Amino acid sequence: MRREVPLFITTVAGLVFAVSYFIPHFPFGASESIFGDWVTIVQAFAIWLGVLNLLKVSGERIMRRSPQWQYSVIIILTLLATLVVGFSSGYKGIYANPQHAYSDTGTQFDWLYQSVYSPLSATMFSMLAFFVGSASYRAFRARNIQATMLLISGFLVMGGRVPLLDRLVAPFTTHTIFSDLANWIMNYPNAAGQRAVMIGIALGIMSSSLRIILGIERSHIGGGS
Amino acid sequence: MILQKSNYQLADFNKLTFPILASFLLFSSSIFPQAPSNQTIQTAPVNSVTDTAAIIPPQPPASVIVKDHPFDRGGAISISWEKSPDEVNDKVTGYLIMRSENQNGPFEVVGDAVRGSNSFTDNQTKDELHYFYKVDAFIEYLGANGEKARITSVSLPTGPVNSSPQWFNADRKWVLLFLGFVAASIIYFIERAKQGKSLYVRKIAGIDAVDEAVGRATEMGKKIFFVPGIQDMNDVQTIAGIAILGRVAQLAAEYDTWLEVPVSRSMVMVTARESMKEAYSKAGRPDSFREAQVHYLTEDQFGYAAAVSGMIVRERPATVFYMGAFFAESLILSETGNSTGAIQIAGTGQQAQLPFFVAACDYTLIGEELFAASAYLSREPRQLGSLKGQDMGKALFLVAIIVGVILATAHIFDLSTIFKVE
Amino acid sequence: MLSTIATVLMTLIGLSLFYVLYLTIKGRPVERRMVFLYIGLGVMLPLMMKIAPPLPITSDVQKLCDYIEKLEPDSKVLCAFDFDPPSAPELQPMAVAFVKYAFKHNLKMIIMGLWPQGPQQAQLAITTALKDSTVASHSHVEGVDWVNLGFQSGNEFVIQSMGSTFKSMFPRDTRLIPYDSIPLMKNVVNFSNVDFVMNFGAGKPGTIEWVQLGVDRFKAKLGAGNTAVQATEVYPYLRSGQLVGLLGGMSGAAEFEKVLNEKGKASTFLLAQMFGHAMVMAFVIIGNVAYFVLARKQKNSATNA
Amino acid sequence: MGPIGIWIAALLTLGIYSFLYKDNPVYKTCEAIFVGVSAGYWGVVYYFDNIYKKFWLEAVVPEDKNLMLYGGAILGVLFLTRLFGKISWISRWPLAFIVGATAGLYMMTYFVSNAMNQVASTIMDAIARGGDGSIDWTQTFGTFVILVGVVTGLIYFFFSKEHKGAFGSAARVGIWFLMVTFGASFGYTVMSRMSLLIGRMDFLLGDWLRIIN
Repeated sequence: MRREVPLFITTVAGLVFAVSYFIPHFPFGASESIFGDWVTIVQAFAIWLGVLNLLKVSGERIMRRSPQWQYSVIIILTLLATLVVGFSSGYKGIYANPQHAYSDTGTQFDWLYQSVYSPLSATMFSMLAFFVGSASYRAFRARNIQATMLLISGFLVMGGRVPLLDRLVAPFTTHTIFSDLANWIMNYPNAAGQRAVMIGIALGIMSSSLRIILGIERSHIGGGS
Repeated sequence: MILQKSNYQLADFNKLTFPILASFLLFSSSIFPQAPSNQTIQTAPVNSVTDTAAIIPPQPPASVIVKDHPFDRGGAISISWEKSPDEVNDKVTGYLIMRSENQNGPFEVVGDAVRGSNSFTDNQTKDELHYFYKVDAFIEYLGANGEKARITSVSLPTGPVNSSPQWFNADRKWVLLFLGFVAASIIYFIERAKQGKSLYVRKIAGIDAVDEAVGRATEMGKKIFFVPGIQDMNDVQTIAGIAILGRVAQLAAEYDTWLEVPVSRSMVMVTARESMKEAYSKAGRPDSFREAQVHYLTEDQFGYAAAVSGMIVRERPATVFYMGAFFAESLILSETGNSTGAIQIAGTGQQAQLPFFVAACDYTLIGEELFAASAYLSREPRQLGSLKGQDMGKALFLVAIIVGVILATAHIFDLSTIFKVE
Repeated sequence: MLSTIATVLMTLIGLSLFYVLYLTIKGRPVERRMVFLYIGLGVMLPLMMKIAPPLPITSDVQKLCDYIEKLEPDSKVLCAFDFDPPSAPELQPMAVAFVKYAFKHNLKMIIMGLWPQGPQQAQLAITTALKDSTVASHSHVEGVDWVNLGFQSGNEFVIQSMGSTFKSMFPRDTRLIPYDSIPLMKNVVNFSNVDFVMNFGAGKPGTIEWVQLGVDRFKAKLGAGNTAVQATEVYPYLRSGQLVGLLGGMSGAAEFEKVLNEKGKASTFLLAQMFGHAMVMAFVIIGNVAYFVLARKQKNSATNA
Repeated sequence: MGPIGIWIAALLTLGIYSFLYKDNPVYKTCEAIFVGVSAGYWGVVYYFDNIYKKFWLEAVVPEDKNLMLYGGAILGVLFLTRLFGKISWISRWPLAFIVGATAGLYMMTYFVSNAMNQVASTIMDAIARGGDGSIDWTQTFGTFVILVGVVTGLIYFFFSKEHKGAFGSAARVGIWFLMVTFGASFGYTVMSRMSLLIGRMDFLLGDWLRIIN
């Protein structure tokens, strides 16, 4: 039961989506639609699993007084606060006349989104700009021919995609040579390289999907070969 | 305005500086003329008319064709037409598509199409019913009271037609053929590998360097770090990373060099310990393995990066491996390793991180090379067989491209029509 | 005033980079935090200068604009907002420019998102666009001129299911109005009933998934605005015609604003973007010059010894 | 979002940036808030846009219920067994469903869009001609670059044959193309990262400090 059922489910779900690509007729086309509906609902529950799991893990950390458990308290409090604000905004909207969305401009949930969630997530990722800067100073070296080619191409694209290198040569020529060059790199050598990588990856994904559908690959259901 | 004034001063200042500094000074507005903005805004072309009698209905579209929408699960009919001759003199705003079960009506509107279009798909049909369709051109105008009004053409119904499902999508026969070929080769090679037939895998530069890197750590009497990425065991890259860890661990055990594996997932910790224990046994030193060599830090991305960088700075390992799924932390880690002078060998399938690894590490396994290396080292039939099967796919595509280009250049046959799927 | 100060400071910072080069060659590289400071200031000061550098229009952007400009009034455009606040500096200006253009030219927008934050970013873009005086002069009605169908979970499976009916994935809009009661959605069943699909994508799911399913399976016409990171991977689709055009990153957004004549944030950010690039390039040069000088010194001392 | 919202946003922004100086409790606090709020945010959005709108209002409330949706809901609930140690193995069923469906869909989408259609658009007349039939050299060169890049790139990723002789030279050209490609990604990634920073700086200087407008 523990192994056979999930294996069977995997194969059926996989076959429906693969076969209905070729056979639109009932029952394949129809089951594809039903399975599509299911996927969206299951994924929503998966997110909720994540939310509940975060609560569980943080709770355990506090109970065990693990190192830095105080931050787990903050996680739980802010999580619950967000849920409360979100649900109150949502149900207020549902019973309002006319109805409005939980995320409409002016709701408390939108306020939370704009003044807490947005700045935190945006700032978190914007730190990468600093790290790129320091890595370019301390780590990116033309240590071999490959790295050299990479840096040169990166240089031309970085300087050509914004009017930076073109401005430097502006006193000598009116042509936007570097912009054109960057554009050419993107559209020809880059597109060619990406395409080669893309075809390789496509075959890789195709082969691992095939193994999963045929039950040769079973790591997702907790078993090797 | 303040802005313009300050830029004026700047332009004079410009002349006094070194040419090298131009990069920072060339940005004054005297060099950058502001883009002119003179485009006028178009509004929707609604003819404003006060005398409705002056409007003549447009001519209806010619030769309306209705047929079952091909290769679908039923429930759809395609309608196509030739554009109304009045489109050229701007007398058509759009088309209305109308449907009835009787030739004589009544017809109900099932869709509309904008000017310039010549087809529509009615996706709301029942397969068991027969339908008649009319396509009317219409012109929209503003009436005397400012309300939008329409005048439609008068056209004849076409039909009957009914929708039906199909058993095979013939547009996709070539996909079936090529997919079948690649799938069959994968299965064939997996079976061969299972039977113990040896399958050749070419040398991979980064893997050849592993011995050298481990040897160097031994000579220097320093540690080796192995970072298996920040994803869990459900990511194939992590699995490949752990396979390579096995090889590194075996060498480290043979040379008796301390190998340390900081991880960010508990599942990865368990698997890495298993794999290392096995490797140490293979090297004939099962007692040398300590569980503390693999330790869990944190699941948090930047927290993990900060902790590993701290370890690298403090302990100054001779060699650092990065094998698995990496995201933004790749930068922080490889930069730190580089600053301590460690030999760095990386491998990942995350395309966005590859440039940083190539620029900052000594060897990088690029995308598929990571999986190939893992298959090569583990000799696992599933991995080896798939690798071979995929190579067959690549060979097929390579031949197709070369032959196709030759045929196309000689104007003999356009092979791309076979590969193009719409 | 502010602009002058910023320019002078920027010049000094540019000069001080030579000192950094000197220190690095001497084998005393500056600390990470100094580099952080350089990057921070290098981006901050140009924001105060308010100069819009001239920008040549690339073919990728032009192609998209040509296509959009050919869309007839009343065309139905499916707008997929697949991004979140971190990508907003690049994608929000594109979205705002597009929404303004659509309002002014009477294109009907069907908005949806495969990322939970997408529809909320769309709402922000609509609010910004409606503040524009020209947009406000036309009257725009939600449900008739645009509709926000909201977010649906399931990543690419949502596109796959939308291939048969949009309604199955979006039974109601964000205000809970049933699909069939929305005037704009009347007779819109699936991709065959929309004229164009515009995707603003920051990753997965995003443009790649829209090409794989929307275009290759359901024959939609697709245009895309991408973060720069994402854009490089999308170029093969552009070449093969699976995409009608592409806006890549901040410069793509600035070009888009310029061609559609909807001046917005991206144009004002361009100068900061240039200096940001200049900083990174300067640091790569410094690092590498020092690397080669030091390597030669070591080699010399080795031969001398 | 009002002045209070702007101040909160600004303080959180600076709190995160304090990591650049060094790891510290303020950063860790902001990070914990981020983790908590984003989990809550996702929970709310998935509840209203999916569970409420797609399931509750379609399968529970109306007269003509869409009974098929219960299948998905049951699988979804089974997912939650993961939280309870003893029966957590049942959560493999919905997981198996998702993995299988994804495999089925990906097998087709990637093979068609990323392999076959890319091969199709690489196959073309190597000599590009202008409207008047004369050879367009720029375009022909571009076509040539694409062709060589794709072919040699594929050869580099071919693992069944040793990189020797002509095959080896082709693979070397392939790696050059890959390096130019990665260089382009490098440049574009830097562009993206800088944009993120510009966005935050614009917020701090514009919305918060009002130095720029």
